[in-house]
Amino acid sequence: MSITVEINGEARRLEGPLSVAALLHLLDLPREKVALERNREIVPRSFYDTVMIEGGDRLEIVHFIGGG
Amino acid sequence: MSITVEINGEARRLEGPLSVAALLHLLDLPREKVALERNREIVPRSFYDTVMIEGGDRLEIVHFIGGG
Amino acid sequence: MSITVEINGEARRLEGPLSVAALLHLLDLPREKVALERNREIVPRSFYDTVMIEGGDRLEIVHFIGGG
Amino acid sequence: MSITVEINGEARRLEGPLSVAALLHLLDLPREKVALERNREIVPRSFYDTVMIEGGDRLEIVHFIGGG
Amino acid sequence: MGVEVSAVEQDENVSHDSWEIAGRKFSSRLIIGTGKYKDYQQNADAAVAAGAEIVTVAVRRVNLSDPNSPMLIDYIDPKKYVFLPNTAGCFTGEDAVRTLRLAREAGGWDLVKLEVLGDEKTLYPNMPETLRAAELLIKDGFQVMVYCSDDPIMAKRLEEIGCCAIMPLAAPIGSGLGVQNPINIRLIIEQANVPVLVDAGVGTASDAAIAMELGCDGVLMNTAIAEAKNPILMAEAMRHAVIAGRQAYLAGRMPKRLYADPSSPLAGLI
Amino acid sequence: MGVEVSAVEQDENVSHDSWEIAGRKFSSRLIIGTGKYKDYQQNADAAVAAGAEIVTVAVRRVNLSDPNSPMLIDYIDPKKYVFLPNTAGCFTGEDAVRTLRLAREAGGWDLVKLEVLGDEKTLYPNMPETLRAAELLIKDGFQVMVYCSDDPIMAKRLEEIGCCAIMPLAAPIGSGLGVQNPINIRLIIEQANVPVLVDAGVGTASDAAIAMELGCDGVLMNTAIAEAKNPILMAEAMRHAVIAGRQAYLAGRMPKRLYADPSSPLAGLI
Amino acid sequence: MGVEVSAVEQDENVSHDSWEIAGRKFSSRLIIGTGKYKDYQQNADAAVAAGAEIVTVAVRRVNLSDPNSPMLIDYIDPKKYVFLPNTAGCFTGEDAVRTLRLAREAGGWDLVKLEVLGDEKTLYPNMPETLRAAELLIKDGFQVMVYCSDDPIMAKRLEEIGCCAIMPLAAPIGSGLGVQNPINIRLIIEQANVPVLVDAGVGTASDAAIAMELGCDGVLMNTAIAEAKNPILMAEAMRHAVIAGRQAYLAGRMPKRLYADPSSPLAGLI
Amino acid sequence: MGVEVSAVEQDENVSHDSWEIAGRKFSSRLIIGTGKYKDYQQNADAAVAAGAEIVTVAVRRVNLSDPNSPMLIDYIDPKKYVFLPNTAGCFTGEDAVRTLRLAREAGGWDLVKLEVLGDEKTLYPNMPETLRAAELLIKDGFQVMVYCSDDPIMAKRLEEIGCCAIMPLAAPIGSGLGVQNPINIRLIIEQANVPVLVDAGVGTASDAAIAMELGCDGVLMNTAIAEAKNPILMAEAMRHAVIAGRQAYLAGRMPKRLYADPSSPLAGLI
Repeated sequence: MSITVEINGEARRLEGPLSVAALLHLLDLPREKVALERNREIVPRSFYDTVMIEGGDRLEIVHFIGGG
Repeated sequence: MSITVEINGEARRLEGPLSVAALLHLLDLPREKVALERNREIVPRSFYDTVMIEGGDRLEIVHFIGGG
Repeated sequence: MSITVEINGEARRLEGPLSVAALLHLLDLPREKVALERNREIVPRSFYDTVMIEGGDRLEIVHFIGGG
Repeated sequence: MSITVEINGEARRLEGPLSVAALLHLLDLPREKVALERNREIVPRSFYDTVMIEGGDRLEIVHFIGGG
Repeated sequence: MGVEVSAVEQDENVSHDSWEIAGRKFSSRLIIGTGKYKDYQQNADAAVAAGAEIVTVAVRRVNLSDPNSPMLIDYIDPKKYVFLPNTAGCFTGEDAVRTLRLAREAGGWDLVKLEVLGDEKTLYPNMPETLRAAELLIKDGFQVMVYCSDDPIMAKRLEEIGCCAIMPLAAPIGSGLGVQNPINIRLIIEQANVPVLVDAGVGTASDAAIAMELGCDGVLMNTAIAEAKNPILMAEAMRHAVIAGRQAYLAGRMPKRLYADPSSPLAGLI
Repeated sequence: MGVEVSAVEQDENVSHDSWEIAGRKFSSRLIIGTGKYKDYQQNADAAVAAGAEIVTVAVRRVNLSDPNSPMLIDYIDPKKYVFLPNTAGCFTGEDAVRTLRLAREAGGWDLVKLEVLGDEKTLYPNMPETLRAAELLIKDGFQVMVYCSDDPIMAKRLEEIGCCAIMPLAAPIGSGLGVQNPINIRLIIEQANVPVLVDAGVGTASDAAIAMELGCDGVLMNTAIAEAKNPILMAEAMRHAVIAGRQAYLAGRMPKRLYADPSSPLAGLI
Repeated sequence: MGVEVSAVEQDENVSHDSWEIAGRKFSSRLIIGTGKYKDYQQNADAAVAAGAEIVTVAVRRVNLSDPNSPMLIDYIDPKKYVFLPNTAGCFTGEDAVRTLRLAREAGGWDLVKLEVLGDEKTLYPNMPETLRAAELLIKDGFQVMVYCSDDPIMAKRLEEIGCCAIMPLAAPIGSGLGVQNPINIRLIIEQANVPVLVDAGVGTASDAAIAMELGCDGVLMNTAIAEAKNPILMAEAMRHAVIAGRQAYLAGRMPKRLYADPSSPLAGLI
Repeated sequence: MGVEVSAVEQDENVSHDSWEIAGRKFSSRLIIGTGKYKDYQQNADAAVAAGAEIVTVAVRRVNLSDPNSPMLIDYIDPKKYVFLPNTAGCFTGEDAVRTLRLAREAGGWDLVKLEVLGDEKTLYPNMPETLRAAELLIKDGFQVMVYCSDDPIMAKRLEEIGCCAIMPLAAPIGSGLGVQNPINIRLIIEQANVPVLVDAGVGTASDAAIAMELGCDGVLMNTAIAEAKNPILMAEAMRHAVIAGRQAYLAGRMPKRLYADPSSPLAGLI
């Protein structure tokens, strides 16, 4: 069953259901190097396997970059 | 009948009843050069003759002085 | 008889004999607004009529201009 | 035979004849740490043994001290 | 202004170089304080020498024990000078509002100088409290000229809430150190749509000229004049300095060069 | 000056604040150059706006090909202004002496400005050559105002050999950078028994005020006025700036403080 | 420190001159940013040359289109350097809090640099909003190092609400103009009971030394290193400059004199 | 230098950044005086802390009444440090030459520092006399490092007659005021083909860094170290400051900007 979510401001179709961990794997993002916000709520890294992405979710995935 | 009021922070005995105008006259203060506050309320100059001082009144009488 | 002189660095043929005064007149220069040097010697204004220009003379004629 | 010389501006009686080397020894000054001028002429260190002090000599004996 | 104008016309232009605050027009850009003078007579003489049209005044309790002691307004005529009541000494918005309401009653003027201090060592303004006090005063119908830090962001806020003049400090009050941060003053001027006056910190004539060359609409000072050895002469110096700085700003200064450039032509040398 | 004098008397005092050079008295302390202006008319207007009494002029060959081209003295009247012939462009004492002898013949004045340059990039003076030229000129009967470096030792030498005014540079000619080394200018002023004028380097009004506040007797400038966007207005700015700096110097500035000092009394607060 | 100590002992003292922030001890007083470098390798080399122990980092969205693009932490090891997440680009307290919560999750650190901007032209802080954001963050358990204006009154407020370091700007971010208002920086340092670091505006080595000579506990810079022609060498220059300024502050500079004072004794001249 | 070099290579480069004077190579660019210290031991410790390779020394009469009083060379070893005899206290060329001939005999070195003073209040050099003395010394086979004013024209002359190093003053000897006229120092450096060292006037670390950032080859100081509360620590501060200024000069500083420029990217904000 496919769902639509918004990631970093862009809409995306995904094959659900899938966990945050699965999403990061899908996106090829190393879980230990990013932080993720789901519908304005931070998802602690320890919950990546259990928290499931749902249709309509608005996700922010960030990391550290160079800055002053 | 004598009353006690506080003027500019100092207690004073006065022979009442008397108006603001009378008080200023008593204090030898030119009414057009000062402003007066009675119990935290400004008394407009036009009311000096009608507003009566009462026992326990707290009065502030100010004027302009040099300042930066 | 014509002579050659140098005025302000440029060679000039003149019909001589002529005085400094005559030269200034010829050049259309107001005598009271300039100063003149003949062969490195200043010619005082009072001598303009009597001092004669000779062939080979090197003359400098200057005036005041704007300067800081 | 005693002679009088001036050393660094002060008059001194000495038992002559004596060499520069002898004088420095007498003054308890290490020859390798000073320079000496005799009557406005520098005496090279190598001549200390041969150059003799004479009456009336004016000597300057200097060394290095702290300075900016 | 075209560069063809003759000196005479020029003087015209300059004599016409006025500024407005709260609907009033002024030709003098020098506002002076009235504190620290030997006496009110010297103060009045200084005001004349400075060519001032506005003077700041403080509001204080009358001296009951000696009601006949000399009064400021007997020396400096409120009909000749615009009195600008300040809130010097106030540390809260409430104190400031209360003080200025009394001032309005005493003088009948609604043009005031707001000054809410942050501490006694620096006499720097408490900016959040200043902002709050300004809002109270404006709601109460005052025209607020506001003493503030040289922080352009706060200056903008003060303008947005309706202050009629922004008066950043050049240096601590009474320090005489001159404009410490010309960059901030410049930024405040560039963004402002109301008059900007440098308030506090000027020490000598060139300090005032420098402030005006930055594009200020005016300068407010007290100690620099009152504590000069000869206050009257310094007042006159300040009058000239403010005019000089203003005219230099309007005239547009020459560019700076790292090397020399001759003033006399090199051609025609003998 | 006592501090009791009223503003009126004060103005008297100030209007009486004149200075002397070579036996002549002047009330204006601003000397302007006559180079770099759009035309002689603008130059003349600037002289009026500056209130100048002395102008520097250069000596150059007449233009033989066009003898009727406009002449400086048709716009700036030598009867109204003291012409101060300079030796701008001279690199040796001989050139300078020769140039000024011609100037003396042309104008009949023995008051001159000596300027012997060291190189074209800085237009700084060649001081040993300047010293030599000054000696030649003084022996020849000239009154020598001398453009020099800000080296107090050389300034002293120039005074000792008889120069009638010492004119150290504030910054490179035409640079507009202002007084670079106030310490040296101050040292030169402290030791001098003849007038000291800052010559060259002033860029805007405050620069002139700063020079005067150091105690200079006057300021000489050209580019700062001629290259302003509006030279006439800048000339007027400079007039005010020189007066402001002079008066501030005479008035005696307030001491600088590291902390604040209130202008309004703390007593009597409601 | 007694002046008898030998140079060797001295070095000891200096190597022991560390500072603390939020319970952590640091010997380097130079914090560097990680923006504007040619690449992360250059950035890492600069961090080594600077001897930095703390680096500021930004929090941004990952690049979904290219997940394998180089990542900062692959070049600068969070185990070797303390990462100081900042809120650069945030204009409200909410944005700042949200950004730093993500940073805390990503890195697990609660030591952060708060930066709430007032406008894009100056990048000056919005101080009231900064104050509000700091309160939110502190309530949420963060250790807040706060970028602020050089207003001592606001700096005091920030310390009172619990910020662990005060970081006033020296000049606009990326301007390289150096400390614009040493008086304010000095006042902030005098009153502070937490570390004070100058943040932003340093342009070259002497700027950093001047900041440290005022008594700062440290300096934070980015552009001065990243935009130097040779960033690695400039990083090393800054390391030395910060040490130099710190040691000069501790050593206690000589008094300034208006006149000369000989270094060599006058006695014993031949 | 390419910007690609890693920090390690960079250190190499820097450790190789040496300068030459009179055929000798030095890696330290800080020359220190040996006057005004509490005692020679402190002096020696300061030399170590400063990392100095050259020290200036004075030549004076031996103390006949106490020949065993401590001697400089018992504390600072002429085999470890290059002694640079100066002529401090000399007011004529003859005195200078006589003093340095004695120095040459005493130490056997022909590298000397010439200093011919103009007056005792400023301790500024008498430049014409300095020029004359330099010529005498060079004819006599000395290698002359010359203390001079910051007049670029005179500096050029000194180089032309063969001085091996130009040492303009930053400010009066012992004043601690720092570089007064960076423009002149810059002009002297731009035109010089021999080393230029700032001599005299440095007060604290940033002053030394500023001098080096102008492009000087080195700095000579005495009072700034000797009169610091902790001379040893200040000596170390100066070592770092000179390195910092030198590296910043080589690294090429960022351009100055009138407005802000963000260090963190604006893209990718959440």
